[in-house]
Amino acid sequence: MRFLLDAEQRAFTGSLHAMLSAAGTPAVIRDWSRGDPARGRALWSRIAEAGVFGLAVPEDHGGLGRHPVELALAFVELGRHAVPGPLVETVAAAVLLQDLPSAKRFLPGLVAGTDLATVATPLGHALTTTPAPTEPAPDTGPPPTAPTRDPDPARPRLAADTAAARYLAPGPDRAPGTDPAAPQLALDADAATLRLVLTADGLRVATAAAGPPRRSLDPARRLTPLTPDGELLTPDPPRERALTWARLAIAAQALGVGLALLDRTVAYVRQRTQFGVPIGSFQAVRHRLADARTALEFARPLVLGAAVSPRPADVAAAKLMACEAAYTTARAALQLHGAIGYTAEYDLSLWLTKARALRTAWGTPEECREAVLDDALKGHDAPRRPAGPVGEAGP
Amino acid sequence: MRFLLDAEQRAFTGSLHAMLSAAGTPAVIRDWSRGDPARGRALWSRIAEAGVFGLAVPEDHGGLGRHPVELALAFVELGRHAVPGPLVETVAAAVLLQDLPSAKRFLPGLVAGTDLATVATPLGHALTTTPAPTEPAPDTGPPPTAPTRDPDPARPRLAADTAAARYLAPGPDRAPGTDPAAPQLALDADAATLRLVLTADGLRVATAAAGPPRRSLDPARRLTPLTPDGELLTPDPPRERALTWARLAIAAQALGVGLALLDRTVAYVRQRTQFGVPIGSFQAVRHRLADARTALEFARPLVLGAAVSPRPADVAAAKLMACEAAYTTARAALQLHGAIGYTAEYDLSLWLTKARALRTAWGTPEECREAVLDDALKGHDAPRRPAGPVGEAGP
Amino acid sequence: MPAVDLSHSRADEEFRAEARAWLAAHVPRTPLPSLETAEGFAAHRAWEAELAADRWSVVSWPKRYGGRDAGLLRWLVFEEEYWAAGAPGRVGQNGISLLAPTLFDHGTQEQRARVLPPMATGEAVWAQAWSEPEAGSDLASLTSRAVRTDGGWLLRGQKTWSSRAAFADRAFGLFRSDPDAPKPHQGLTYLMFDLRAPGVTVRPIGRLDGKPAFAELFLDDVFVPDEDVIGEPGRGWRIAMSTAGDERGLTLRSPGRFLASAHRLVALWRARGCPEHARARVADAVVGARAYQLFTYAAASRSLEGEELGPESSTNKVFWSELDLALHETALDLLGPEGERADTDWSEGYVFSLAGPLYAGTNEIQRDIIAERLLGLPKGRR
Amino acid sequence: MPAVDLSHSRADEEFRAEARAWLAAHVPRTPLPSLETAEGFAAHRAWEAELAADRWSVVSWPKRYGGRDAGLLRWLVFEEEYWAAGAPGRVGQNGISLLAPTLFDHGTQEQRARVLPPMATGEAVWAQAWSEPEAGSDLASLTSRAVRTDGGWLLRGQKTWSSRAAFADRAFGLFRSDPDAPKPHQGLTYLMFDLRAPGVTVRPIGRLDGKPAFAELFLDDVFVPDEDVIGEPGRGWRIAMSTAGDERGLTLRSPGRFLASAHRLVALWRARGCPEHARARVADAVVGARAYQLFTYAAASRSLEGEELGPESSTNKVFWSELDLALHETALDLLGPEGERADTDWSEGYVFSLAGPLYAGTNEIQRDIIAERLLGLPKGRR
Repeated sequence: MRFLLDAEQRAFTGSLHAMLSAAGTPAVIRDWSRGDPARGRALWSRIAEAGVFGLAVPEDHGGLGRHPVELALAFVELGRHAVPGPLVETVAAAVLLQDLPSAKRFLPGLVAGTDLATVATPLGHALTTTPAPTEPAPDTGPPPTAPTRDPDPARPRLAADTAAARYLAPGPDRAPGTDPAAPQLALDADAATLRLVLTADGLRVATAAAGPPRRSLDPARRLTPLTPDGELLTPDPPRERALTWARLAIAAQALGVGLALLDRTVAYVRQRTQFGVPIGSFQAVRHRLADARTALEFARPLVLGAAVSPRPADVAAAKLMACEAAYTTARAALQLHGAIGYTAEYDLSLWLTKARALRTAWGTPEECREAVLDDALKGHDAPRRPAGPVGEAGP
Repeated sequence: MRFLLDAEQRAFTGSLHAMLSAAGTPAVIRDWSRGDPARGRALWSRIAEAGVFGLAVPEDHGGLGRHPVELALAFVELGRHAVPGPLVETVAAAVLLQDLPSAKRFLPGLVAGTDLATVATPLGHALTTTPAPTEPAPDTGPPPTAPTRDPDPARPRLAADTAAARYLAPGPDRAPGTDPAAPQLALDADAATLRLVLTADGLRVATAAAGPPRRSLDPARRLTPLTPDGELLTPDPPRERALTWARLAIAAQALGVGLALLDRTVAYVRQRTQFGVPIGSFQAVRHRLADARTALEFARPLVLGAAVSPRPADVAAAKLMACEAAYTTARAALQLHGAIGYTAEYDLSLWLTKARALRTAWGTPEECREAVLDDALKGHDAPRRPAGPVGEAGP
Repeated sequence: MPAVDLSHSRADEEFRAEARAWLAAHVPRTPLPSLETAEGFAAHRAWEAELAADRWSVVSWPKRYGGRDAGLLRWLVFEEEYWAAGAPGRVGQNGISLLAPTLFDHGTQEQRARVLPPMATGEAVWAQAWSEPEAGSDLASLTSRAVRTDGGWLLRGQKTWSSRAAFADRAFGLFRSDPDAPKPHQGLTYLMFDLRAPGVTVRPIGRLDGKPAFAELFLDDVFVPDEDVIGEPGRGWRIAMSTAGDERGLTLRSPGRFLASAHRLVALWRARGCPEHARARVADAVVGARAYQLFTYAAASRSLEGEELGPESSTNKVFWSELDLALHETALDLLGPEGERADTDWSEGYVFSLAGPLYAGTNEIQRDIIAERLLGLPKGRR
Repeated sequence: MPAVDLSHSRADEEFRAEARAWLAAHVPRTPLPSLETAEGFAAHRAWEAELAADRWSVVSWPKRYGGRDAGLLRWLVFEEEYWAAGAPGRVGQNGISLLAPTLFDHGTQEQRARVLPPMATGEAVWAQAWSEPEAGSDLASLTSRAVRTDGGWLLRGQKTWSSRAAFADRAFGLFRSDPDAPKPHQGLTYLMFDLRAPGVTVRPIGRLDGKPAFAELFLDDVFVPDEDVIGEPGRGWRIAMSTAGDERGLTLRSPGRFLASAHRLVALWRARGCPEHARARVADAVVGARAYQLFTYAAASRSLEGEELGPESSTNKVFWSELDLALHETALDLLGPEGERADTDWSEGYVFSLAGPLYAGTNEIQRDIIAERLLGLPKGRR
């Protein structure tokens, strides 16, 4: 038991942070939002050079082996700098593809950063129309270290598997009011070089974007319709494992977004004055930021813990709490900046809007809670004693 | 349209407030909590003399006619002074009894304050075991003034009726884990002189308390078991109308509790100093009390509005919001008083504990929300246009 | 005994029926484009003209300026019907609810006759020009100047967060005319000016979703004739603060808006299959909108009997802004992943609602006012 | 590469298994009466003795005082097992987690040998005596005196909110020994005294549910021999503040408690038919307890490598106190009208959880500390 980063890990995140700081991401993001991915692609290459995408790919496909902890650390930095592009989707694609015979066609390009992949996600609830499987989804692969939470390693992991399977294969009755025939939206499919769609019959390629991007509340997220008009890569993709990795990555990304929002807001309230004093000296401001700090401070170990042992329920918990903490921080950041924070031209907006968008990407809060509770209930023995007082010390 | 009290109403509440202030209710409450109702009974008589119970009783039974507005105003004052006893239950009893042939046996004593009534309420979900009726429950009687909210007076009022009927006749499957054979608990049945129980077969008398009181988190509420061992008064009591009046009374009472908690806390933080200044000068304290004030300020018109036109859904909304505002205020009051507020001997505790208990008496928040939404859905035409931007002015 | 009466008079109900019938016949069947775009601004301006043609644009004004002499209660009735009908947002709102009351109280007969009729028809759309880059919630620290010149004043300086200014015609605001006045609240003058006058540069500012909902105004010796000064020069602060202050607290956001929003939220909830996770929040939105309506009726009743409302408008502001935001957050949560899309009416409303706690005095300022003026707590250093 | 490791060592897992087995055999089958009653206090004292008989009462202490020399991680494992087993509350907690670490750091060998063994067995139960009526969150303003006398000190004054004091044996706290010290933090002395000594009057105080969870102490020239002074006279503030400050932030409330509470909450939710209205809050309690566990493991790992934790204990305090309260409010809501009953374990836990945000430094104070020391915000006038 040593729940601390080592020197190598700190050096890795430090160098990523330095590289991204020097890259001046706000200008890159604004280009990307306008549909000009040139600078974004260049930055993407540098991120790939740093090894980020290789952390989700086995060594025999040119990757570094699966390293969810380092991947999560990297995504915290990507979120902290609001890097645009289908980052999470590229990780999900790497996981979806890596057991295929054709994996070597795709994975080296993803690892090298010459290819960007996207996957049609359940935006619009139109991912697939197959009913939820009743059997457990494929295993997530052996966790890098033994899980510690569950004293009974033989306990079946059906619960979260089922919730996850439901998520990636929503039934037609799942989201009333949506159009099952609507084209599936994928993040940045216009810029991606590899476009995947999860369909009822498996995993397919889309040869091109099926239309112009729809606007997201986060302008850097270009939601682009895809039609699965290409090759069927496999009838049985590892949906659940891909979901787990995607949620882990997005949880880390959201944490990074929240940390950046907090840092920027702390800096702002220290220098902004009203009524003759820095607004950071007002107790209402101080306490609101203290609450944001607390929320982020407790989301962080959940993210890292989920990376150490990526059980679906733990990953869902991390996704839930990191996204909620980031959104809480975004609301505080907007309120404490006032009108300037409400403007698109002020860079804060690049993080504010992302915090909102990530909350529902790859699983809404309710879907994550469902995974958590399915697991808690399935793993639930009757309490060893019906009840007992919990607290006694103090006050 | 004149949503304002008149001079007579103000004088009524003013004189009630003055009488209750002079009565020194904290000592009365402490006696009552210990099982000594003598001073409580004396105060009860004075409340009856002021005409409070007559406001729920028709004139031909010695009452003043049904005046829900004045009744609500009176209950705000009773809550403000944390008057103990089965106040709400006596109102509910008066409503349950007033259409019976035997009404004149009971009502004059309730109006005069010589009798205190209690009704076994769904504490422990053991009120009755009859399934919910599928037909509308009896009418609530003509509202004193025409309702203004619903432009279509012909709209059926089934929705909330049904929710209310469910509430007063919970089915056996409604609360898993509870014992349907448990004795029914009634507030202050030990002190009451008229004990009623709503059973599957109607409204019955209980001849005596069936055991010693169970402790409530509010020591002034003595939850006493009753067995319906006496006369069957009617097979078809007006359950719903009684529920509506009880919820209106308890909403008003909770509002009064909240207002008193706010007043006491404002007074405390003005005189209590820490770090050399009154704690009421700290912004965190000021803002928390401002939020409590806002919550109470908006609960007040809901309570008064529900009294003007006691539709079940409006009464449920008032009960919900008044109780939530009172609890919010109680939490703020406890936090801002610190340890002293946490002690039973400090009078604040008499209001703090009542705010918690009233939240679930005569309908939990969820049950009230259900009544609100049943009504909103039933009354719901498709919007005249599917959607349109709501706001445009400012910022 | 029932002196408390929530029913409307027969005349008011007839007024309601007339409004409802007109709206049913005239409200566009498809939503107009966002009024924060050039195309939408023009469409909304045309809608103002359509309203005005049948005297529905400014019902509370005197008839001679295009209104119907409707009192406060009747205005509330109109708003209920207006928003329930799904009618378009009001591009003329800044002028109608902020400038017009000032002109009624402090303007000259000539100003009213000249300014109000084109405001009522949408021919002239007004922007407000209060804030400055270094004066957010602290209006007394304004530094933009009005310098005396022959027959008028020259405006110099910068205004910001000027809503509607990207596409509007004229603007109104406070300018410092006497920098030597002993206190910062003194020496300010209330002026109207043309956004297309020489010396005015309008730089649109995009809000979070990129739409130019407001603008920066750069003023370089912009000439304003004396006839466009409201009230006495140097008395602008008092004029701005006093004008119909009570009523403004009530009319900034009418209950009809939130009743309609709550109604739409219930419809959305039903369309999505009444998901349980949102039940409590949908119910709370319904209850909150009703509470806001009744609170407003109570305040209007007091106002009609001559009571001053004052700091109650601060509880009002905190309540509606939080209600509006919670309501829209609930809607986006009901939409799930689709809530991310920027091209829905709900997301437009959400972005708008995010500004509620920020503008017209931040909610932090409002809570300070509630604490000091309603609760009597000691003045803190905030 | 995986240097981050959440698995416990084999030795720690063996320790866990041993603890679990012992607890399974010894935890009373029916809950003990509330320890805030005379009967319950006695029963809990007996339980301390039973724990101590097999060296489970103070696992982190050295063996010679009755412990097992368990490190921080092993203590966390013990706590997980202890609360998961539904074992009774710890009546000795004040002494074990507050006084004992002070004695380890600042006491004499003689004091440790004399004081610790009976603390470990429950033979001596300790109350804390910090607060005074006029010094709540502001401990530096203490006024109770310690006056020098032959061979010791005479205590005079009043203490309050002394938890456990209604039934405990001894108490510890700070007293002003030098009223002329230049600063209020100076001139305080850390003392232990007997609650049955001549001159001590104990007045029990009922908490919200009436149970005497704490007491007022009136001290009228209570003699304390020099041997019961901890550290140097006049240095009490520094001793109280410094002692194992880091670790105390971690050990005030162990994650095991909240994991067990969340587990019970899920069981309650299931027993009630998994009502949808509570789903989100039940899930958030599960997630919050897990977050608190992992946060604590991270902090413990840093502490074991010699890092100072300092103000992080403030985020810790805010988080667990709000988690505990939310968890119990959810439980009462699941109980519906039955939640009103005071005679359930959930209501006992609820009343206890209400004190969380108040004691050990109110959450307002903690937020000020977070703002100043973790975020570097300017010191406000609060």
